[in-house]
Amino acid sequence: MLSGESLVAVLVLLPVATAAASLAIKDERWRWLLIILPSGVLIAASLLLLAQVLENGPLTFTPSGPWDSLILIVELVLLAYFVYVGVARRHLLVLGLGATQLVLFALFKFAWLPSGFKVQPAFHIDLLAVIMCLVISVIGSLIVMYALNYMQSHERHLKLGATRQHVFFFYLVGFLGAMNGVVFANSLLWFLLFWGLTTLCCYHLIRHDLTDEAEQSGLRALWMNLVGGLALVTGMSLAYQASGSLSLLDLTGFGTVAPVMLLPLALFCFAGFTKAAQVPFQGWLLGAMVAPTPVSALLHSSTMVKAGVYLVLRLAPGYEGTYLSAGIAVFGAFVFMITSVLAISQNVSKRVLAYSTISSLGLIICCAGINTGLAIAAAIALIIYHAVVKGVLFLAVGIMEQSIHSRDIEDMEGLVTRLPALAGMAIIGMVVMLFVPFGVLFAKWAGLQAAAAAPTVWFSLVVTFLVVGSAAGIVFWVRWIGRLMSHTAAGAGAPEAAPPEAEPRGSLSYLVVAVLLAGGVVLSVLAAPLVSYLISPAGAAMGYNPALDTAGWHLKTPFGFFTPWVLFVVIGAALLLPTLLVRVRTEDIRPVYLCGEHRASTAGGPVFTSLGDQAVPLVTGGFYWSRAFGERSLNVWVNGAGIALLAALFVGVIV
Amino acid sequence: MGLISKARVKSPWIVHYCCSSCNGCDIEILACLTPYYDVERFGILNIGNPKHADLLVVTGPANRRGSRVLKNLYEQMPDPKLVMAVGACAATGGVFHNCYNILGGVDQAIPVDVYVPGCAARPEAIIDGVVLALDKLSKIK
Amino acid sequence: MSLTELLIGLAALVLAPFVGGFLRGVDRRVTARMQGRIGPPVRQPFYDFLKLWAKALSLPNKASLVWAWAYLLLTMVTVFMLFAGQDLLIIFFVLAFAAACLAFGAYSVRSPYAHIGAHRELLQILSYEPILLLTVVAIFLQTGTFMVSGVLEHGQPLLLTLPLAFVAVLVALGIKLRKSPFDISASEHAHQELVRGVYTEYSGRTLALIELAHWYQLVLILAFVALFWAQPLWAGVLLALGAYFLEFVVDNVTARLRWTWMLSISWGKGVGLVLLNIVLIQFVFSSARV
Amino acid sequence: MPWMIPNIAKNLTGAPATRKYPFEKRPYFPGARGRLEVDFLTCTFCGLCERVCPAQAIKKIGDKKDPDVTMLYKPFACIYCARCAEVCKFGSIKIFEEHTAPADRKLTLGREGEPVDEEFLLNNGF
Amino acid sequence: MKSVMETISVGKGDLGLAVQRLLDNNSRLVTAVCLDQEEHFVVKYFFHKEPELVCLAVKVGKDEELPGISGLHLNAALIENEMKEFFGINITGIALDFGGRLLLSEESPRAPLLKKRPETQTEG
Amino acid sequence: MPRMTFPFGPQHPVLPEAIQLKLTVEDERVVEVLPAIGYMHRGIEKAAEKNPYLNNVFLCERICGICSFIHGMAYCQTIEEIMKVEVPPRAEYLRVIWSELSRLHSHLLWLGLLADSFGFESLFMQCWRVREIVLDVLEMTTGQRVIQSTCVIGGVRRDIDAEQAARMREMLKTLKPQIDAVIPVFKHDYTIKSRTVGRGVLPKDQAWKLGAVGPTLRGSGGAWDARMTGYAAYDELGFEPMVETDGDSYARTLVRVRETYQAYELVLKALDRLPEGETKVKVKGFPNGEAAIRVEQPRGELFYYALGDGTSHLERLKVRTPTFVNIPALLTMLPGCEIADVPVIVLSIDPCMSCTER
Repeated sequence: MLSGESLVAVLVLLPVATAAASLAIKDERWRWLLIILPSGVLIAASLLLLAQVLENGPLTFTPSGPWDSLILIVELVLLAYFVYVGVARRHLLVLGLGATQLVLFALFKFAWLPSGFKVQPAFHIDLLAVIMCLVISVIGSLIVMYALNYMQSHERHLKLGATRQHVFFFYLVGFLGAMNGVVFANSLLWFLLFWGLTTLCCYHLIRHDLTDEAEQSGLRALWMNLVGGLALVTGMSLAYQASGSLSLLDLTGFGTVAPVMLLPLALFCFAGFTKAAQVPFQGWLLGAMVAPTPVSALLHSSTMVKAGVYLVLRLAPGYEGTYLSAGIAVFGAFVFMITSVLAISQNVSKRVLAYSTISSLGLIICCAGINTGLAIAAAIALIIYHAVVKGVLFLAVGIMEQSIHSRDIEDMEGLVTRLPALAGMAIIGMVVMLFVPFGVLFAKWAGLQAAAAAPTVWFSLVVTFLVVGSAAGIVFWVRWIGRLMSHTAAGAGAPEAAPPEAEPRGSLSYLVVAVLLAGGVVLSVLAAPLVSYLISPAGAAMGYNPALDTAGWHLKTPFGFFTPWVLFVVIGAALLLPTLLVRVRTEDIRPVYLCGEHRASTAGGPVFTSLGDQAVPLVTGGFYWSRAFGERSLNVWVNGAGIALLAALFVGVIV
Repeated sequence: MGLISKARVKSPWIVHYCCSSCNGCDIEILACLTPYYDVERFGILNIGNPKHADLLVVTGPANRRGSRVLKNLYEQMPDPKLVMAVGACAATGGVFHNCYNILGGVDQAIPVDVYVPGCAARPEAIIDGVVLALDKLSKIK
Repeated sequence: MSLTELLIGLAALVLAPFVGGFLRGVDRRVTARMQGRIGPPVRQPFYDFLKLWAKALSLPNKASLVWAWAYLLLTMVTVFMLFAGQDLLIIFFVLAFAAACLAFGAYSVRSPYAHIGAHRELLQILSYEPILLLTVVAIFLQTGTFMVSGVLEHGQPLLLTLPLAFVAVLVALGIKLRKSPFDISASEHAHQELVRGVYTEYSGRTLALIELAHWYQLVLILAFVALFWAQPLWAGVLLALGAYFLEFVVDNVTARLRWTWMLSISWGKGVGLVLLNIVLIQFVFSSARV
Repeated sequence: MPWMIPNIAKNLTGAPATRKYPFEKRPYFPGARGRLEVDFLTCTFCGLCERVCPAQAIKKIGDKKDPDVTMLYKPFACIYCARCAEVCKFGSIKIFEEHTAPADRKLTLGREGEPVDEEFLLNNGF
Repeated sequence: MKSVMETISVGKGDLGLAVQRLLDNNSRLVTAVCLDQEEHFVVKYFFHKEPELVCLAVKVGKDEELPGISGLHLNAALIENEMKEFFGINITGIALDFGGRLLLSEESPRAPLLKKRPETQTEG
Repeated sequence: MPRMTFPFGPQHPVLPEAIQLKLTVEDERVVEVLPAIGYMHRGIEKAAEKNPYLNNVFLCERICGICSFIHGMAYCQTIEEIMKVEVPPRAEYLRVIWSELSRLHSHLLWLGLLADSFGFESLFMQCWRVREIVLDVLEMTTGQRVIQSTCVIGGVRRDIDAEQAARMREMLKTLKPQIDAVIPVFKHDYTIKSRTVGRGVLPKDQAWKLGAVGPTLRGSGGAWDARMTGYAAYDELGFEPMVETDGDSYARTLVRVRETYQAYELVLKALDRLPEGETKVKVKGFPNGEAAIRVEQPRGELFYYALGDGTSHLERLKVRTPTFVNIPALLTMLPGCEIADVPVIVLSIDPCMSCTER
């Protein structure tokens, strides 16, 4: 069996190597081989690492060799590159932030830190890191595989002269390595590099299509993430000044943090917020939608944004019981609510997904802020389930977009008849996202209980935000499912329905979606073992008391009790009973009620008789209540409130 | 009488369509729902949606557009269903018998089960008509 | 879950439709009397149900059948769970799923009225869900548990410390029972703009299923109201019936309002009241906190 | 909102306004225009009523002198305006205060108020 | 009370001007009545001119065009549609033209209010 | 923004009559309304040419069953004007009584329907319950509840004797407190005001330009009521039009509320001043000539035009009903409102399609 160290090396370096290779190889068939094989290896390695950590406890080591110098050089180059981008694109914000960060980092590294300063250990891999690694490696690899099909049709659709796929896969696969680095690193210096690398990959992936919009969105993502980077560097300097250490382990010693460390912790969390696209930094994630779908999927479900919440969660023991913790809880809950509300007014599928992602991340951050054993368990569960389900949804939407050439939810009306398999998967995915007894809701349940039992005085606000946000979530998901389902049944005498649109080829893409979806459902059914074997121990490893009891496949908190399988049985019955009990004949299918003026529907849908006995096709567009929930009317308030909350956070920490 | 037919008789939901009537019978039908006559005593609800209704109450003669709507409504009602034509013009065209846009009674468009005479039909007559219709309904197996 | 709880839950599943149907009958009767009419017999809802059940099948599509069944079964689960003393949060999550199933059924057909009804149903969920969940949290603060069984064991009547939350629950009750100022998604009396909104496309047996689900829901929501005075139980039942009667009165003295108004009252006043109540508990009745 | 409360309180405490129609029949006001009957003993078959009837609900079949002459009256076409009773010089047309009963087919009444088959009469030379 | 009605005959071309003058005088179109008089139509526009009625009578040949006044007074649109439909009179420039399907349906007789209807019509 | 286009009617529970509005909405907001009428068209104008002119009274009464008496009266007045018939004063007063009773029942009916359109079921029931008393009065005095058939050319067919008048006064006395009980609900109820105030605003100049009549015009501040011309006995009874200035659904409701009281007062006044004498003069000959008259229906100004050529059949009968000219106003009121307001605004002009389409 491979040693833990070598597994870590594989998980971090293999993607980087693969990425480098993919840059060189432009032949399509070789690329497939080149991508699929390492992906398999990555998945296997992450599973092996899990086994190792479960067996032996956290893995802590520092690789031998001149790695520190290498890291330093790459970091400096990276920062210089950001400055270069700022200059080349004439983007003052990027330039300013990049330059400041470069100067600050150089000052810190060369002026303040004693030369030869080493952080021991460089890597600390506990169960939380492994869970993240699993999410990154498994889901990330699946998304990369999906991208193989996707990018082919994407480029065919764009009618590009020369393929740019090799560049795409360079960043895409490299991203996975950087992410694994982020979750493994213990040394903040190393952490900073991997962090910066994700920013770089993100920037290039977003601007991949090189359109004006893509460039703009890429730059926006870059400067917002640079704000986070700057916060990170500042926090590092402060942390070093206060404690003389740059090890995450030292920062997060449970309950041992001196008040003076709160400010660096707050800065780190702030960096996490920017990465997780929390209000008011939601702009970059929304803009990231211009990128090809695998990018959005990767950014949203498994990597990038998850790096942000990972950092907040990782630091949670550090600020447990402080003002900062309460502030983070309120902030996260607020983001959860407000982005759910904003999502109600969106009719672009990817924007809905983006808002829902931000909202879920807000919930995770809120749980981290509540900072009890139950809350941390909820947060970890959310990371897992959200990654799987959001992956399904993004990838499904990606295929839809390629086949109906629109990402508007309105154009997805009645997709169940046109792309039955895909629409079915998307619908199930959304149900898994939204309703009991599936995993995401179980996590929400635990989170809400944790919030209600939270030790801070601000919990009432947190709970209120949570309940309103979860209600808003129901609205936009259910409506979307409704749009997908809305169709006209072919009754007796009705003309043949429109021929189903040819589903785009790309069996690998479908397979990936199906596998992920199956994963989501299976993990929901297996919630109890998942909690007892993975989530509770992960929390315990961070120093929290396990709060979830899973005896007999129930999930039990100190205050509540949840039996998922009963509900699974009921849902199964609901699907089965009608088919068993009722036989529907075609003549039982009646036309829809149109005030007595319906006509035999055409292939385009129901038709009614109107003005001057003319046939008028029925139009059933969805409602988005954009006057009430729209970005235009809310954005100012949302951003203002976000900034105010963050300001309150910092003011409170400093004072 | 089985439980099901009893339930049918006890719960006729009506949908009302005004097919070029003069409104006289329509307001009398509405008056049946109101406190003085209160047909909800018999379980009658003005449900307003053909898909939920058992009894289609038509006022006024069948004109050309109206008969098309009537056919549609009738077709949308699930079995067992009944049609009640209220007023002289719904039965035969009444005073409008010689209007060019009138086809005649409602039975020109759809089968009618009960005719209620009168111009305008009194609420009492309408209630009698409903009772007659329910009698017919109880015989449907 | 103990065997007793299981048996009580199962008994509730059997009895709830009878109680719910009877209460609906009382509702129609009392409403009629408030309008100066005699009204239908109290057993009228059962006739309606049987009649609908025996109607010939007529569907807009096959999917609506599945959703109608899902609506009923999930609602039944909530009733079972409440009477078996389960977790209140889960009960309301399942209830939301059930409500969404009703909307799914309406969405699955391309029918304008059903769609508008479903959209508005979502707004109703958006309105009452926060109130109910937040009230559950308030109950938790008083009893230290989310389990109904635990709430029942709590000695002190909740109403005394949660009066504001109770008022908010009455708002949610009005929305959930589809009573007048809030009856925007279905317009029960059907004389308004939506031709029964979400129900437009259901008919016959599927409509009967939905009616049955409503009876279950009525029992569920009244049982939840009864929790506010759980001991002695008869006081809770009286409280629930009183609240139910209050809904008749409100139904009969108000016009139906628009969705913006509903949202502003449920978020602004309803959620605000519960929040105020929670804050009160926290700072004023803090000694009562377990 | 409170403005309706007195009304419903009054309704709830008082007796319902409902006239229990099929069980308790309220007498019609004198002079109400309801069921119509033709008295053939006094009728002279002048045909005036047929001419003034706006709905053509009364029809004379056969010639005045013909022994088989009869009046057909269609209660389901009649608009109960009582114009015929007004113009009848012999008082042969009587208006009763109760309404005509509903039926499941459209009757045509002949002599003695018996239902007749209008098609049959018309096709048999009347 | 017996209404005193002033009737003014105007030519087809002067109609718009006359109507405009009345409208400037704060009058309101009550309705227009079309009369089928064998060889030609007479269209009578009734205006409410506080508190009396004013009638503008226009003579139009059976196959002549009559310029519509709905541009001046939107209220006239439905009235003109109806006249066009009932008489087959050719009114041009109606603000909202139903094309003969305002009140009559496809199977209804064409121009039913003409005294002598065209042969092709179906009997009502 | 996504749109929804769907039919509102002809069969729709909120519309008592068949009319279709083709609605296009964005979210809940109505952006386009197109009316499709013709569901109620019978062809009465042609039938009136086919019938003898005396029979047309009964046909015209059935143009609209709600204000049937006023239609019959308008037809009679038109023919009387052509034939220069002097109607006896008692008949004129009786006509006023019955047409005001019609208005009373029509307005109460409308108030009920309005309540129903925003789901205020108990108020609907209450209004219609009050209205039953008016119908009882009508049945007692005319023999029919809704289609009275008492007006004939030359006068009226039935008289109100002293006993009936006494009973009528008694019944009307019980009516007053009942009206008083429902009216404040319309005037003051918060929920009703929030559904009507500011909904479907029609400014005064626009109302006039679009040719609106009746309460639609008067709700917008236009002081025109055909009763001001003083037909029948109105000039002797004294008459002031009821005018509100806000132009929204609430103002139109208030106009009708005030007219309800006014109609009530007018009935009692006419009953008090009822002159003795004949109720009918005999009419001989055939109409020759033309006449145009206007009377006030509950819905607004009703216009009748008749042309007789000296035969028993009229050459032309033209009926222009108030709803016909209120439709353009309705179409300008609807865009911009919410779906929930559509029934309220449509009802606020008190549409009578069977009048409109004849």
